Amino acid sequence: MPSLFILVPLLLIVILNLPMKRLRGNIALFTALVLCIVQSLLSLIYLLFKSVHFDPVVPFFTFALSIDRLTLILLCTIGIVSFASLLVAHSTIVNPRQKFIFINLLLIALIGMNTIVLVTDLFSLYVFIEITAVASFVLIAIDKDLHAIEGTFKYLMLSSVATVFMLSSIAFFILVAGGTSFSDVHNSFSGTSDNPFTKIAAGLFLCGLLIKSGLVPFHGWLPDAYSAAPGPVSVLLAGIVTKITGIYTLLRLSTSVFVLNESMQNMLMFIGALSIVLAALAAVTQSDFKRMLAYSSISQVGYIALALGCATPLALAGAVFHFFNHAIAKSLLFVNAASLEKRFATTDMNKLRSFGAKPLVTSVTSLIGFLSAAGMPPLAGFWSKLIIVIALFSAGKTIYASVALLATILTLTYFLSLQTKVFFCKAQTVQPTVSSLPAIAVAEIILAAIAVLIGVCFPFVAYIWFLPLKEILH
Amino acid sequence: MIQENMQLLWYFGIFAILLFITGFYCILASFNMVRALIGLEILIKAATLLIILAGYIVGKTALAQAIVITLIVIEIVVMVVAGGVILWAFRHNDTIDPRNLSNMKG
Amino acid sequence: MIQNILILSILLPLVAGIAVLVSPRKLYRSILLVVTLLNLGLAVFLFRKDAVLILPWAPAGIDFSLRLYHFSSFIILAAAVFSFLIALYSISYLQNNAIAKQFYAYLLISVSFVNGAVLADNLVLLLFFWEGLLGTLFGSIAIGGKQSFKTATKAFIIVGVCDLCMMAGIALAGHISGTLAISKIHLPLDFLGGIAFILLVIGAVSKGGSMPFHTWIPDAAIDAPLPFMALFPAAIEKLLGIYFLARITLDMFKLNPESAMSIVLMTLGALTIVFAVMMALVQKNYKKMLSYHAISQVGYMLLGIGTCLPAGIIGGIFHMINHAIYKSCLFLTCGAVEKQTNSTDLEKLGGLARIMPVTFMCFFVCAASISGVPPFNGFFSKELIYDAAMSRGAIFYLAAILGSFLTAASFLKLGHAVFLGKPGQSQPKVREVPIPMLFPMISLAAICILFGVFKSWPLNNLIHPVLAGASVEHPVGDSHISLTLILVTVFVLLAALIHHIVAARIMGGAVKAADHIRYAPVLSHLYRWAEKRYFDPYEVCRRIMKGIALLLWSVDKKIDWVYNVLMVELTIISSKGIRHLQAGYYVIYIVWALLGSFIVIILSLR
Amino acid sequence: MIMNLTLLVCLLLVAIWTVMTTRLIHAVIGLAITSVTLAIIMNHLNSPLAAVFELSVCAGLIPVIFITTVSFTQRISKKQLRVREKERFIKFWYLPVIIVVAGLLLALFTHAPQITVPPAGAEENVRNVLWNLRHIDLLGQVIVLLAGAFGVVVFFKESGK
Repeated sequence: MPSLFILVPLLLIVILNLPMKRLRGNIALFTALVLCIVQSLLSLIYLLFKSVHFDPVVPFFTFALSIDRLTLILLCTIGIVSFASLLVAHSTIVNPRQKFIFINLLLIALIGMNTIVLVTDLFSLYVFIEITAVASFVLIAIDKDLHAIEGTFKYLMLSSVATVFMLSSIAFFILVAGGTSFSDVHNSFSGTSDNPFTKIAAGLFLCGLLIKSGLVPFHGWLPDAYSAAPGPVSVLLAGIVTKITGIYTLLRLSTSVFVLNESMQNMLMFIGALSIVLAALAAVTQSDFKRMLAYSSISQVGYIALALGCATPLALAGAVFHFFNHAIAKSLLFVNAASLEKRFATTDMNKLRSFGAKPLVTSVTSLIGFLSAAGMPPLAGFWSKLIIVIALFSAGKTIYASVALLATILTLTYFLSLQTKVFFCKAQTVQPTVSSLPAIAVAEIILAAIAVLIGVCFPFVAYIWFLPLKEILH
Repeated sequence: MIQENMQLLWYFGIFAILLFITGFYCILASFNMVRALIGLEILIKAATLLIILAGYIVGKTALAQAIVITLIVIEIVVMVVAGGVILWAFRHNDTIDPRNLSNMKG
Repeated sequence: MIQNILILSILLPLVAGIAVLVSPRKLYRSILLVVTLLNLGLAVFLFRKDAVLILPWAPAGIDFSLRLYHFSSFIILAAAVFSFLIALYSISYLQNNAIAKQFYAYLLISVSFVNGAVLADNLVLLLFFWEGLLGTLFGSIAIGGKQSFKTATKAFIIVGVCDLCMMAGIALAGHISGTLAISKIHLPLDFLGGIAFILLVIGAVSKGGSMPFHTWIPDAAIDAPLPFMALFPAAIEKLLGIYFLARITLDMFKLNPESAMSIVLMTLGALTIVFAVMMALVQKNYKKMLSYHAISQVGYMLLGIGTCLPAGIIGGIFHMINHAIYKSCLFLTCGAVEKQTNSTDLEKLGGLARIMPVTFMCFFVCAASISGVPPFNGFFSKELIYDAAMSRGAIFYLAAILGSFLTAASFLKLGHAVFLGKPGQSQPKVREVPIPMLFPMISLAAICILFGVFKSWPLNNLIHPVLAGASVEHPVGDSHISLTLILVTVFVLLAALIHHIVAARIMGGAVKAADHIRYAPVLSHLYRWAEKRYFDPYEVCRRIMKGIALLLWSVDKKIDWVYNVLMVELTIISSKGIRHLQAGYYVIYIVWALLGSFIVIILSLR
Repeated sequence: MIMNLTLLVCLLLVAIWTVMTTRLIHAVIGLAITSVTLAIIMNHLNSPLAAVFELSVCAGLIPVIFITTVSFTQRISKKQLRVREKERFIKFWYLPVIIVVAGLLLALFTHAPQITVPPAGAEENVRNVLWNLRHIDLLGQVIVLLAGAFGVVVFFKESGK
């Protein structure tokens, strides 16, 4: 059953690429959209009614996959963000051929992410991280303009360095564990706890993942890649791809596979705090919409890393919750950016300011997204940040908790400057009022509604979804 | 681990590290994108060497070979994509010097 | 039944007051009259009845509890009488005046709050009504004129600060005694109890208008509508303040003549008498002079109650009611004069006795009464206080008799200047005021005479029952007063008369009769300082506050600079620095990543 | 052991030459030789199948990709390019030769370890591992090739703007 999350999109790709012209138009988009919705709804239903047995259909397709609450939440998130990205692509990519390639690559990335979430083997994890990465390389460069190529090249180089780290780590794990499955690796930690190879292996893999998640000393590629990517791709990339390939894998490995020593945990927390502060500072004076969002993304991922380093059950639950909220809020903001980019052909905030009136839906949902990302009650982002800060306080990490709290001021600063520059401005010349593109408006409204709903129904969401994760993650 | 394997690990480890250094040197010091890719290749070679060695020492050569085969397939796809990127960088900039590919700053 | 009437006596004026605010133009006068009359009826009905009403209101012992007993019924009656008479007066006085509607509303609401405050048997409930009165006080002053808002603010701040002290005192008293019911609190005057006592007394005497919480009253006299002065500082506030003071000293704290608090109260009283009357003496404005006298007379009450002797307490409370009567009446005559001549400046007035004989007669009676001329009511209450003061210490007696001398002198000056002598340059077409204004004056003046001549009735029926349950065992009779003191008083009054005649002759006019005191060697400086308001704690505090505010502002500017400039600049500089590091060349990023990885791997080995 | 050491030294030297050489083509060739050396070492370490893969793909395909890239990115006119296209086959005639020679060498070396380790078992094992235990990796290979195909479509088939 979990293999369906891999096989169905693959089947869809194969069907779409059959030599029939008819399949390449709106049918491709429509089926991909349906696939994303089905994936989110299916995982949501499993999450709510958990008495489901996963029976293999064909023996060959019994992959070593595992499915649990965390996995389902992530599958749901992947579906939602991919859905939004597809809707944006429908509005912004004009060339039908390019749109078709986009859909195929998105489905490949979707398979890659689904498998990353489900897989139970370190090397398979690597394989699918690479698949997702390759798909996103091509996606970023799909327009092949100069900036996109530059962003792709930087991402590719850093990502390959990360790959090398991961491969070396896998070599060490073969040496010490005799295999690469999660259980073997985990046993190697419990057996010989002071084996230096094990520690080096864990450290190397973490380095790779830190590069992939773009935390501060490893983040160089991220702003370029995010801001150079075309609208729908930046939604996908910022919303989910780097989150899954980087920080989710970090979360899954550091909690249930690797056994990190205390200095590693402190290091994670330090890197998290560093990312929060430095990225927020760098975002303050940005003049490019998407670049500011990219730095904001680094800053928010820092919160997750901080919670990971804290590693108390509450902090981990908060990390997952923040992961979800951040994916939604950041996709929403990037959808807004794509909408403006399509409408005004620029993402420079000073230029956007001179255009005056912005589409109403975009303005309102942007406000919701930024308030959620900055952590304003009662929106979703507030609760997850609150959980993380509370967890840090109760774990005695007062300094990190204060950093996390104080950085919210910086977050508010740059988001407010963004809002005032882009949305709360008067036209210098008289402009007709503009309305949103319908598909983008749908995506914006859905994402904003999720952010608001999660925030308002926080107790339900927290107790049904996120706090039970405490048991899974330890 | 028996003594002989330990010795093997040491030799191979030293050479792998030297290869890593060579590869990173290539990436960092060359003003040519193709050379950067070559450096990357050398790095991956070193990693492959380590994987095969680990499989050999543990006695799981089959696993190591399976991994290396998959690895090579991925490697070549990445290189194809990278080649495409370099090609387009050349079309835009008329050069493959990566220093010209640093327009996005800040 | 009685309980319902208790509630009614609070609710009726309150509802009527709100109704006045929204009622049409023709209706609100009748509402005012009818309701104050009804209130008077209720007060008469409640007079000398006992009742207790306890309704649960808020947690932590804060109940809506009312207690009617002789003292409170007496105060309610007095307040009802004054409110009715002044309502009647103000209908005529404020005819065709835009502020009338608001004033009537405030008057009615004040009556409600006064009833509530007097009846309240819970300190928090008391405070609730007390603060409500502060609100109506503010409103009543604020509607006066251009300057009045400033004055209203001043009154609000002074009384408000004192009420804050009282609030603290209530909290402390409640904390010490464990209950908030006034009738159940009996506290010793130890350290904490002493603090609570002082705080509560501050609240009470500030309501009464004693020094040093008095300074808003002369200002309000100029700015506020006159019926307000006749009702609030002259009557209701005295009633309430002294009522509460008596409750504090008699019920809540068993104040002994030996305790230091007694001395404190007496000293405060004596100082108030002397200084306020000194200020009154040199005033050249009818209203202002009256307002200073209103302060001065509080001193007598404080002195009387502070002696802790039966005679003193009875004298104090008797003086309270007497003072309310004649001071109200005096303000009303002032209002009558102002209404007819449009002036209260003594230098512009004169010879009004022939034109306004009824007003003059009322003024004469009340002035005699306030000066302590036998056989008016003021004489007897003052004699009781003199007697008690004498037995506590000659210095207090001397202060009181000096006050009496100066009071007499200043009223001689006032009467001479306004009603006798040559007619001033004010309008010739002056007539007597209409009957609705005359009636309150005549009734109050009549009460002055009646309380003087038949002093045993008020003493036995109004005052003595107050002490029935209190610590004073032997209530004094009306024959208690010693002959010597009476003689001294009479002598002093005669001296004042002679002094006035001589001084007026020498200085050349009634108005200037007190100028030799004003320009006496040491006193002239004091007076000048007083005129510059160096002795006004409000003004002094305001100046100090201004200095502090300037200081704080300059500090605040520095802090603002830190936040607005330094922090922003630091953020921007660090932001630009970080962005500068993001140089665009991918090799730099790889170097960062490698350095980071190196550290991570080193750490992983630990 | 000495054999291994010699091979390792060769590997490192070739790699260093690859990095240090000034001509790009030489570097690509050096990379191919590195791969060949690595394949030999793999073969020595009982991994013949992986060695074959390494030899065919890394020593064969990747230099082709690089050379294609290099040739595309020379600053030359289309006429010159056409000349170069012709010349290239002549210039790089040794590449297939190297591959053939390497294959021969591999054939030689694949027999030698078979004596120490049962070859059939090893090969059977790899197939078993790859098809029965790690078939998700196979799936991954398929998908990554698919992604690469789309990459080729994007980068090489379309002319862009």
